[in-house]
Amino acid sequence: MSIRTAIVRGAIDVAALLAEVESTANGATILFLGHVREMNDGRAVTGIEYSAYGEMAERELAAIASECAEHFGIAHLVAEHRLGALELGDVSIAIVAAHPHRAEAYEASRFVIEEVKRRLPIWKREGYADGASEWVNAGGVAHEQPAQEQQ
Amino acid sequence: MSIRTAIVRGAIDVAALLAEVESTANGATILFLGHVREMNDGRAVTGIEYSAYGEMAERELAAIASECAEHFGIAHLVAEHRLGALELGDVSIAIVAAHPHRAEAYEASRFVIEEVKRRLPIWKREGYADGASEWVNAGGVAHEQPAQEQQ
Amino acid sequence: MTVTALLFASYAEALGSDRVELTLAGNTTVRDVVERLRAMPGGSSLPASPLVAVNLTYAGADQRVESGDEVAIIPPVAGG
Amino acid sequence: MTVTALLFASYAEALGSDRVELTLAGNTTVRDVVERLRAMPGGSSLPASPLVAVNLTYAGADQRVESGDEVAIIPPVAGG
Repeated sequence: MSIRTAIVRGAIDVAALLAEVESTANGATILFLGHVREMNDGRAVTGIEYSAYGEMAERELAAIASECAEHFGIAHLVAEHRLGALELGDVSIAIVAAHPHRAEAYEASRFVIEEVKRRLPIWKREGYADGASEWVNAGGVAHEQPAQEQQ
Repeated sequence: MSIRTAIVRGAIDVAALLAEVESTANGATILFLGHVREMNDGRAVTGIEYSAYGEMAERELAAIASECAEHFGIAHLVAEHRLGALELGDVSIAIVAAHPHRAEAYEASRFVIEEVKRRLPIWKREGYADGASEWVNAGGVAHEQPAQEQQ
Repeated sequence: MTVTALLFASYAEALGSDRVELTLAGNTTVRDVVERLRAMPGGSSLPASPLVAVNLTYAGADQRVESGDEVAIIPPVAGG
Repeated sequence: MTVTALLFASYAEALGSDRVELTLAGNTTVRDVVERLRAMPGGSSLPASPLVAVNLTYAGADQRVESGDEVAIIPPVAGG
Protein backbone atom coordinates (compact mmCIF):
# COMPACT_ATOMS: atom_id res chain seq x y z
CA MET A 1 0.00 0.00 0.00
CA SER A 2 1.55 3.25 -1.12
CA ILE A 3 -0.75 6.25 -0.76
CA ARG A 4 0.84 9.69 -0.41
CA THR A 5 -0.30 13.27 -0.94
CA ALA A 6 1.40 16.63 -0.50
CA ILE A 7 0.94 20.34 -0.99
CA VAL A 8 4.29 21.58 -2.32
CA ARG A 9 5.93 24.89 -3.23
CA GLY A 10 8.58 23.73 -5.69
CA ALA A 11 8.33 22.09 -9.11
CA ILE A 12 6.64 18.69 -9.14
CA ASP A 13 8.99 15.84 -10.12
CA VAL A 14 6.68 13.80 -12.36
CA ALA A 15 9.20 11.02 -13.03
CA ALA A 16 9.67 10.54 -9.30
CA LEU A 17 5.93 10.23 -8.76
CA LEU A 18 5.66 7.63 -11.52
CA ALA A 19 8.51 5.67 -9.96
CA GLU A 20 6.86 5.89 -6.55
CA VAL A 21 3.79 3.88 -7.57
CA GLU A 22 5.66 1.23 -9.56
CA SER A 23 4.57 -2.28 -8.65
CA THR A 24 4.32 -5.48 -10.64
CA ALA A 25 0.86 -5.90 -9.08
CA ASN A 26 -0.41 -3.18 -11.45
CA GLY A 27 -1.40 -3.52 -15.07
CA ALA A 28 -2.34 0.14 -15.60
CA THR A 29 -1.00 3.47 -14.43
CA ILE A 30 -2.73 6.79 -15.08
CA LEU A 31 -0.91 10.08 -14.66
CA PHE A 32 -2.95 13.28 -14.65
CA LEU A 33 -1.13 16.59 -15.03
CA GLY A 34 -2.80 19.98 -14.68
CA HIS A 35 -0.92 22.85 -16.32
CA VAL A 36 -1.11 26.62 -16.50
CA ARG A 37 -2.83 27.25 -19.83
CA GLU A 38 -2.15 30.22 -22.06
CA MET A 39 -5.84 31.06 -22.53
CA ASN A 40 -8.78 31.09 -20.11
CA ASP A 41 -12.25 32.37 -21.01
CA GLY A 42 -10.77 34.01 -24.09
CA ARG A 43 -8.11 35.98 -22.20
CA ALA A 44 -4.37 35.56 -22.69
CA VAL A 45 -2.91 34.28 -19.40
CA THR A 46 0.70 34.98 -18.39
CA GLY A 47 0.85 33.06 -15.12
CA ILE A 48 -1.07 31.93 -12.05
CA GLU A 49 -0.42 32.50 -8.37
CA TYR A 50 -1.79 29.62 -6.31
CA SER A 51 -2.56 30.11 -2.62
CA ALA A 52 -4.19 27.79 -0.09
CA TYR A 53 -5.50 27.25 3.38
CA GLY A 54 -2.44 25.09 3.67
CA GLU A 55 -3.15 22.96 6.72
CA MET A 56 -6.69 22.19 5.58
CA ALA A 57 -5.62 21.59 1.96
CA GLU A 58 -3.17 18.95 3.18
CA ARG A 59 -5.89 17.27 5.22
CA GLU A 60 -8.46 17.38 2.42
CA LEU A 61 -6.05 16.04 -0.20
CA ALA A 62 -5.11 13.18 2.11
CA ALA A 63 -8.81 12.51 2.75
CA ILE A 64 -9.55 12.45 -0.99
CA ALA A 65 -6.75 9.93 -1.55
CA SER A 66 -7.96 7.78 1.29
CA GLU A 67 -11.55 7.79 -0.01
CA CYS A 68 -10.23 6.95 -3.48
CA ALA A 69 -8.18 4.04 -2.18
CA GLU A 70 -11.16 2.63 -0.36
CA HIS A 71 -13.70 3.23 -3.11
CA PHE A 72 -11.68 1.90 -6.07
CA GLY A 73 -9.42 -0.57 -4.30
CA ILE A 74 -6.41 1.51 -5.27
CA ALA A 75 -3.21 0.53 -3.46
CA HIS A 76 -0.83 2.88 -5.31
CA LEU A 77 -1.76 6.53 -5.46
CA VAL A 78 0.27 9.69 -5.16
CA ALA A 79 -0.90 13.28 -5.63
CA GLU A 80 0.89 16.60 -5.29
CA HIS A 81 -0.55 20.09 -5.67
CA ARG A 82 1.81 23.01 -6.11
CA LEU A 83 1.41 26.51 -4.65
CA GLY A 84 3.09 29.83 -5.45
CA ALA A 85 3.79 31.63 -8.70
CA LEU A 86 3.52 29.33 -11.73
CA GLU A 87 4.40 30.15 -15.30
CA LEU A 88 2.72 29.00 -18.51
CA GLY A 89 3.01 25.25 -18.93
CA ASP A 90 4.05 24.63 -15.32
CA VAL A 91 2.48 21.61 -13.64
CA SER A 92 0.07 22.70 -10.88
CA ILE A 93 -1.11 19.22 -9.93
CA ALA A 94 0.04 15.68 -10.62
CA ILE A 95 -1.95 12.58 -9.73
CA VAL A 96 -0.68 9.05 -10.34
CA ALA A 97 -3.06 6.13 -9.80
CA ALA A 98 -2.09 2.52 -10.50
CA HIS A 99 -4.25 -0.58 -10.33
CA PRO A 100 -4.25 -4.15 -11.67
CA HIS A 101 -6.97 -3.08 -14.16
CA ARG A 102 -7.35 0.04 -16.29
CA ALA A 103 -11.01 0.82 -15.61
CA GLU A 104 -10.35 1.34 -11.91
CA ALA A 105 -7.17 3.31 -12.59
CA TYR A 106 -9.04 5.75 -14.86
CA GLU A 107 -11.95 6.11 -12.46
CA ALA A 108 -9.68 6.65 -9.47
CA SER A 109 -7.66 9.29 -11.31
CA ARG A 110 -10.80 11.14 -12.35
CA PHE A 111 -12.25 10.90 -8.84
CA VAL A 112 -9.20 12.58 -7.33
CA ILE A 113 -9.10 15.53 -9.73
CA GLU A 114 -12.86 16.10 -9.53
CA GLU A 115 -12.78 16.09 -5.73
CA VAL A 116 -9.77 18.41 -5.77
CA LYS A 117 -11.72 20.86 -7.95
CA ARG A 118 -14.76 20.53 -5.69
CA ARG A 119 -13.29 20.85 -2.23
CA LEU A 120 -9.56 21.53 -1.94
CA PRO A 121 -9.21 24.98 -0.31
CA ILE A 122 -6.89 26.39 -2.95
CA TRP A 123 -7.32 29.59 -4.94
CA LYS A 124 -5.69 30.97 -8.02
CA ARG A 125 -5.10 34.48 -9.22
CA GLU A 126 -4.58 34.61 -12.95
CA GLY A 127 -2.32 37.22 -14.47
CA TYR A 128 -3.25 38.40 -17.97
CA ALA A 129 -1.33 39.75 -20.91
CA ASP A 130 -3.04 43.13 -20.49
CA GLY A 131 -1.50 43.48 -17.02
CA ALA A 132 -4.68 42.75 -15.06
CA SER A 133 -5.09 39.91 -12.60
CA GLU A 134 -8.15 38.20 -11.22
CA TRP A 135 -9.17 35.54 -8.73
CA VAL A 136 -10.50 32.63 -10.73
CA ASN A 137 -14.04 31.48 -9.90
CA ALA A 138 -14.65 34.38 -7.53
CA GLY A 139 -17.48 35.83 -9.56
CA GLY A 140 -15.70 39.11 -10.11
CA VAL A 141 -15.76 40.06 -6.43
CA ALA A 142 -12.05 40.59 -6.31
CA HIS A 143 -11.38 41.97 -9.76
CA GLU A 144 -8.52 44.37 -9.50
CA GLN A 145 -6.89 46.52 -12.13
CA PRO A 146 -3.14 46.86 -11.93
CA ALA A 147 -1.94 50.17 -10.48
CA GLN A 148 -0.70 51.57 -13.77
CA GLU A 149 -4.16 51.25 -15.31
CA GLN A 150 -6.07 52.98 -12.52
CA GLN A 151 -5.76 56.36 -14.18
CA MET B 1 -0.83 19.67 -34.20
CA SER B 2 1.34 16.89 -32.90
CA ILE B 3 -0.08 13.41 -33.42
CA ARG B 4 2.33 10.48 -33.57
CA THR B 5 2.08 6.73 -33.11
CA ALA B 6 4.59 3.91 -33.34
CA ILE B 7 5.03 0.20 -32.87
CA VAL B 8 8.43 -0.20 -31.20
CA ARG B 9 10.74 -3.02 -30.13
CA GLY B 10 12.78 -1.26 -27.45
CA ALA B 11 11.82 0.20 -24.09
CA ILE B 12 9.33 3.08 -24.25
CA ASP B 13 10.79 6.41 -23.07
CA VAL B 14 7.86 7.78 -21.08
CA ALA B 15 9.54 11.09 -20.21
CA ALA B 16 10.23 11.74 -23.90
CA LEU B 17 6.58 11.11 -24.77
CA LEU B 18 5.42 13.54 -22.08
CA ALA B 19 7.84 16.17 -23.39
CA GLU B 20 6.62 15.58 -26.94
CA VAL B 21 3.07 16.74 -26.25
CA GLU B 22 4.02 19.75 -24.13
CA SER B 23 2.19 22.88 -25.18
CA THR B 24 0.97 25.90 -23.26
CA ALA B 25 -2.32 25.47 -25.14
CA ASN B 26 -3.10 22.51 -22.87
CA GLY B 27 -4.49 22.54 -19.36
CA ALA B 28 -4.55 18.77 -18.87
CA THR B 29 -2.30 15.87 -19.86
CA ILE B 30 -3.20 12.22 -19.33
CA LEU B 31 -0.61 9.49 -19.54
CA PHE B 32 -1.77 5.89 -19.70
CA LEU B 33 0.76 3.12 -19.12
CA GLY B 34 0.04 -0.57 -19.59
CA HIS B 35 2.40 -2.91 -17.78
CA VAL B 36 3.12 -6.59 -17.56
CA ARG B 37 1.31 -7.66 -14.40
CA GLU B 38 2.48 -10.43 -12.09
CA MET B 39 -0.91 -12.15 -11.97
CA ASN B 40 -3.50 -12.89 -14.66
CA ASP B 41 -6.60 -14.99 -14.07
CA GLY B 42 -5.08 -16.24 -10.87
CA ARG B 43 -1.85 -17.49 -12.48
CA ALA B 44 1.60 -16.14 -11.63
CA VAL B 45 3.02 -14.50 -14.77
CA THR B 46 6.75 -14.28 -15.42
CA GLY B 47 6.75 -12.33 -18.69
CA ILE B 48 4.91 -11.67 -21.93
CA GLU B 49 6.03 -12.02 -25.54
CA TYR B 50 4.18 -9.53 -27.76
CA SER B 51 3.92 -10.15 -31.48
CA ALA B 52 2.01 -8.30 -34.19
CA TYR B 53 0.94 -8.05 -37.77
CA GLY B 54 3.38 -5.18 -37.81
CA GLU B 55 2.44 -3.26 -40.91
CA MET B 56 -1.26 -3.40 -40.11
CA ALA B 57 -0.72 -2.61 -36.42
CA GLU B 58 1.10 0.57 -37.44
CA ARG B 59 -1.75 1.56 -39.72
CA GLU B 60 -4.47 0.78 -37.18
CA LEU B 61 -2.74 2.62 -34.35
CA ALA B 62 -2.30 5.66 -36.60
CA ALA B 63 -5.98 5.41 -37.59
CA ILE B 64 -7.06 5.23 -33.94
CA ALA B 65 -5.04 8.37 -33.15
CA SER B 66 -6.47 10.17 -36.12
CA GLU B 67 -10.04 9.27 -35.16
CA CYS B 68 -9.31 10.35 -31.61
CA ALA B 69 -7.93 13.70 -32.73
CA GLU B 70 -10.98 14.37 -34.85
CA HIS B 71 -13.54 13.11 -32.34
CA PHE B 72 -12.20 14.86 -29.22
CA GLY B 73 -10.46 17.84 -30.79
CA ILE B 74 -7.13 16.54 -29.51
CA ALA B 75 -4.12 18.31 -31.00
CA HIS B 76 -1.42 16.60 -28.93
CA LEU B 77 -1.42 12.83 -28.81
CA VAL B 78 1.34 10.28 -28.90
CA ALA B 79 1.05 6.51 -28.50
CA GLU B 80 3.63 3.73 -28.63
CA HIS B 81 3.08 -0.01 -28.35
CA ARG B 82 6.03 -2.25 -27.65
CA LEU B 83 6.64 -5.73 -29.13
CA GLY B 84 9.01 -8.51 -28.14
CA ALA B 85 9.83 -10.13 -24.81
CA LEU B 86 8.72 -8.02 -21.85
CA GLU B 87 9.42 -8.66 -18.20
CA LEU B 88 7.22 -8.02 -15.18
CA GLY B 89 6.54 -4.30 -14.76
CA ASP B 90 7.72 -3.40 -18.27
CA VAL B 91 5.61 -0.83 -20.12
CA SER B 92 3.83 -2.45 -23.07
CA ILE B 93 1.91 0.64 -24.17
CA ALA B 94 2.09 4.35 -23.41
CA ILE B 95 -0.53 6.87 -24.52
CA VAL B 96 -0.23 10.60 -23.84
CA ALA B 97 -3.19 12.85 -24.63
CA ALA B 98 -3.21 16.58 -23.89
CA HIS B 99 -6.06 19.04 -24.29
CA PRO B 100 -7.06 22.49 -23.02
CA HIS B 101 -9.67 20.76 -20.78
CA ARG B 102 -9.45 17.61 -18.67
CA ALA B 103 -12.73 15.95 -19.67
CA GLU B 104 -11.61 15.66 -23.29
CA ALA B 105 -8.13 14.53 -22.28
CA TYR B 106 -9.54 11.68 -20.18
CA GLU B 107 -12.03 10.65 -22.84
CA ALA B 108 -9.41 10.72 -25.58
CA SER B 109 -6.99 8.64 -23.54
CA ARG B 110 -9.65 6.05 -22.76
CA PHE B 111 -10.79 5.97 -26.40
CA VAL B 112 -7.28 5.11 -27.59
CA ILE B 113 -6.69 2.24 -25.17
CA GLU B 114 -10.17 0.77 -25.71
CA GLU B 115 -9.72 0.85 -29.51
CA VAL B 116 -6.25 -0.66 -29.14
CA LYS B 117 -7.73 -3.53 -27.14
CA ARG B 118 -10.51 -3.95 -29.68
CA ARG B 119 -8.70 -3.86 -32.99
CA LEU B 120 -4.90 -3.59 -32.89
CA PRO B 121 -3.55 -6.82 -34.46
CA ILE B 122 -1.22 -7.63 -31.59
CA TRP B 123 -1.03 -10.87 -29.64
CA LYS B 124 0.59 -11.86 -26.41
CA ARG B 125 1.91 -15.11 -25.12
CA GLU B 126 2.11 -15.14 -21.36
CA GLY B 127 4.77 -17.15 -19.61
CA TYR B 128 3.85 -18.57 -16.19
CA ALA B 129 5.76 -19.45 -13.07
CA ASP B 130 4.98 -23.15 -13.64
CA GLY B 131 6.91 -23.05 -16.95
CA ALA B 132 3.85 -23.11 -19.22
CA SER B 133 2.97 -20.40 -21.71
CA GLU B 134 -0.29 -19.49 -23.39
CA TRP B 135 -1.68 -17.15 -26.00
CA VAL B 136 -3.88 -14.67 -24.16
CA ASN B 137 -7.51 -14.41 -25.33
CA ALA B 138 -7.17 -17.36 -27.67
CA GLY B 139 -9.72 -19.45 -25.82
CA GLY B 140 -7.24 -22.19 -25.11
CA VAL B 141 -6.79 -23.10 -28.79
CA ALA B 142 -3.07 -22.71 -28.62
CA HIS B 143 -2.34 -23.90 -25.13
CA GLU B 144 1.08 -25.44 -25.20
CA GLN B 145 3.07 -27.11 -22.50
CA PRO B 146 6.78 -26.38 -22.48
CA ALA B 147 8.92 -29.12 -24.05
CA GLN B 148 10.40 -30.31 -20.78
CA GLU B 149 6.93 -31.11 -19.47
CA GLN B 150 5.81 -33.19 -22.47
CA GLN B 151 7.02 -36.41 -20.91
CA MET C 1 -15.25 34.02 24.16
CA THR C 2 -12.79 34.52 21.35
CA VAL C 3 -12.60 32.80 17.94
CA THR C 4 -10.12 33.31 15.14
CA ALA C 5 -11.62 33.98 11.72
CA LEU C 6 -9.40 33.19 8.72
CA LEU C 7 -9.93 34.87 5.35
CA PHE C 8 -8.42 33.88 2.03
CA ALA C 9 -7.94 35.09 -1.52
CA SER C 10 -10.66 37.53 -2.60
CA TYR C 11 -12.24 37.58 0.88
CA ALA C 12 -8.94 38.51 2.52
CA GLU C 13 -8.51 41.32 0.01
CA ALA C 14 -12.06 42.56 0.56
CA LEU C 15 -11.63 42.80 4.33
CA GLY C 16 -8.01 43.87 4.15
CA SER C 17 -6.90 41.06 6.45
CA ASP C 18 -6.41 37.31 6.44
CA ARG C 19 -6.96 36.83 10.17
CA VAL C 20 -9.43 38.49 12.51
CA GLU C 21 -9.80 37.80 16.26
CA LEU C 22 -13.48 38.09 17.20
CA THR C 23 -14.93 38.39 20.69
CA LEU C 24 -18.40 36.87 20.77
CA ALA C 25 -21.09 35.98 23.27
CA GLY C 26 -21.68 32.31 24.14
CA ASN C 27 -24.13 30.12 22.16
CA THR C 28 -22.50 31.19 18.94
CA THR C 29 -22.87 29.51 15.54
CA VAL C 30 -20.99 29.68 12.26
CA ARG C 31 -23.75 31.99 11.01
CA ASP C 32 -23.05 34.47 13.84
CA VAL C 33 -19.36 34.58 12.93
CA VAL C 34 -20.17 35.22 9.28
CA GLU C 35 -22.63 37.99 10.19
CA ARG C 36 -20.05 39.68 12.37
CA LEU C 37 -17.51 39.60 9.53
CA ARG C 38 -20.05 40.91 7.03
CA ALA C 39 -20.67 43.90 9.29
CA MET C 40 -17.00 44.87 9.13
CA PRO C 41 -15.62 47.37 6.57
CA GLY C 42 -15.42 45.53 3.23
CA GLY C 43 -17.42 42.64 4.69
CA SER C 44 -20.33 43.12 2.31
CA SER C 45 -18.23 41.26 -0.30
CA LEU C 46 -18.77 38.07 1.68
CA PRO C 47 -21.84 36.06 0.72
CA ALA C 48 -24.43 35.50 3.45
CA SER C 49 -23.78 31.75 3.34
CA PRO C 50 -20.16 31.19 2.39
CA LEU C 51 -18.39 27.86 2.63
CA VAL C 52 -16.94 27.62 6.15
CA ALA C 53 -14.53 25.28 7.88
CA VAL C 54 -14.28 25.02 11.66
CA ASN C 55 -10.97 23.63 12.88
CA LEU C 56 -10.06 22.39 9.36
CA THR C 57 -13.37 20.63 8.64
CA TYR C 58 -16.21 21.94 6.49
CA ALA C 59 -19.12 23.02 8.69
CA GLY C 60 -22.75 24.06 8.25
CA ALA C 61 -24.15 27.48 9.22
CA ASP C 62 -25.82 26.09 12.34
CA GLN C 63 -22.71 24.46 13.75
CA ARG C 64 -21.79 25.66 17.24
CA VAL C 65 -18.54 27.56 17.63
CA GLU C 66 -16.52 27.23 20.82
CA SER C 67 -13.95 29.55 22.32
CA GLY C 68 -10.59 29.07 20.63
CA ASP C 69 -12.05 27.66 17.43
CA GLU C 70 -10.52 28.54 14.07
CA VAL C 71 -13.31 29.53 11.69
CA ALA C 72 -12.18 29.76 8.07
CA ILE C 73 -14.32 31.48 5.46
CA ILE C 74 -13.64 29.65 2.20
CA PRO C 75 -14.04 31.48 -1.13
CA PRO C 76 -15.09 29.39 -4.15
CA VAL C 77 -12.21 26.96 -4.53
CA ALA C 78 -10.12 26.85 -7.71
CA GLY C 79 -7.49 24.18 -7.20
CA GLY C 80 -6.20 21.78 -9.80
CA MET D 1 -4.79 -16.65 -59.37
CA THR D 2 -2.60 -16.56 -56.28
CA VAL D 3 -3.15 -14.93 -52.90
CA THR D 4 -0.90 -14.85 -49.87
CA ALA D 5 -2.49 -15.93 -46.60
CA LEU D 6 -0.84 -14.67 -43.41
CA LEU D 7 -1.24 -16.48 -40.11
CA PHE D 8 -0.36 -15.20 -36.65
CA ALA D 9 0.06 -16.30 -33.07
CA SER D 10 -2.06 -19.37 -32.23
CA TYR D 11 -3.21 -19.74 -35.85
CA ALA D 12 0.36 -19.81 -37.16
CA GLU D 13 1.24 -22.43 -34.59
CA ALA D 14 -1.81 -24.55 -35.48
CA LEU D 15 -0.98 -24.59 -39.19
CA GLY D 16 2.77 -24.72 -38.63
CA SER D 17 3.34 -21.69 -40.87
CA ASP D 18 2.86 -17.94 -40.82
CA ARG D 19 2.57 -17.55 -44.59
CA VAL D 20 0.81 -19.74 -47.16
CA GLU D 21 0.64 -19.11 -50.93
CA LEU D 22 -2.74 -20.29 -52.23
CA THR D 23 -3.74 -20.89 -55.84
CA LEU D 24 -7.46 -20.25 -56.27
CA ALA D 25 -10.06 -20.03 -59.01
CA GLY D 26 -11.44 -16.61 -59.96
CA ASN D 27 -14.54 -15.15 -58.24
CA THR D 28 -13.01 -15.83 -54.86
CA THR D 29 -14.09 -14.35 -51.52
CA VAL D 30 -12.56 -14.12 -48.07
CA ARG D 31 -14.76 -17.05 -47.07
CA ASP D 32 -13.18 -19.23 -49.79
CA VAL D 33 -9.70 -18.42 -48.53
CA VAL D 34 -10.65 -19.31 -44.97
CA GLU D 35 -12.24 -22.58 -46.08
CA ARG D 36 -9.12 -23.53 -48.00
CA LEU D 37 -6.97 -22.87 -44.93
CA ARG D 38 -9.31 -24.83 -42.67
CA ALA D 39 -8.94 -27.85 -44.98
CA MET D 40 -5.19 -27.85 -44.48
CA PRO D 41 -3.46 -29.95 -41.78
CA GLY D 42 -4.03 -28.19 -38.43
CA GLY D 43 -6.55 -25.89 -40.08
CA SER D 44 -9.47 -27.10 -38.00
CA SER D 45 -8.16 -24.84 -35.21
CA LEU D 46 -9.28 -21.83 -37.26
CA PRO D 47 -12.84 -20.69 -36.59
CA ALA D 48 -15.23 -20.75 -39.56
CA SER D 49 -15.54 -16.96 -39.44
CA PRO D 50 -12.30 -15.51 -38.13
CA LEU D 51 -11.41 -11.86 -38.24
CA VAL D 52 -9.74 -11.20 -41.61
CA ALA D 53 -7.83 -8.30 -43.11
CA VAL D 54 -7.31 -7.93 -46.86
CA ASN D 55 -4.34 -5.76 -47.76
CA LEU D 56 -4.12 -4.39 -44.20
CA THR D 57 -7.81 -3.52 -43.82
CA TYR D 58 -10.44 -5.52 -41.93
CA ALA D 59 -12.75 -7.26 -44.40
CA GLY D 60 -16.04 -9.19 -44.28
CA ALA D 61 -16.44 -12.83 -45.35
CA ASP D 62 -18.09 -11.84 -48.62
CA GLN D 63 -15.37 -9.47 -49.75
CA ARG D 64 -13.85 -10.36 -53.15
CA VAL D 65 -10.21 -11.35 -53.19
CA GLU D 66 -8.04 -10.46 -56.18
CA SER D 67 -4.84 -12.05 -57.43
CA GLY D 68 -1.88 -10.80 -55.41
CA ASP D 69 -3.95 -9.85 -52.38
CA GLU D 70 -2.58 -10.36 -48.91
CA VAL D 71 -5.23 -12.07 -46.76
CA ALA D 72 -4.44 -12.05 -43.05
CA ILE D 73 -6.31 -14.29 -40.64
CA ILE D 74 -6.42 -12.40 -37.35
CA PRO D 75 -6.67 -14.32 -34.04
CA PRO D 76 -8.48 -12.61 -31.17
CA VAL D 77 -6.35 -9.53 -30.53
CA ALA D 78 -4.68 -8.94 -27.18
CA GLY D 79 -2.77 -5.70 -27.48
CA GLY D 80 -2.33 -3.08 -24.78
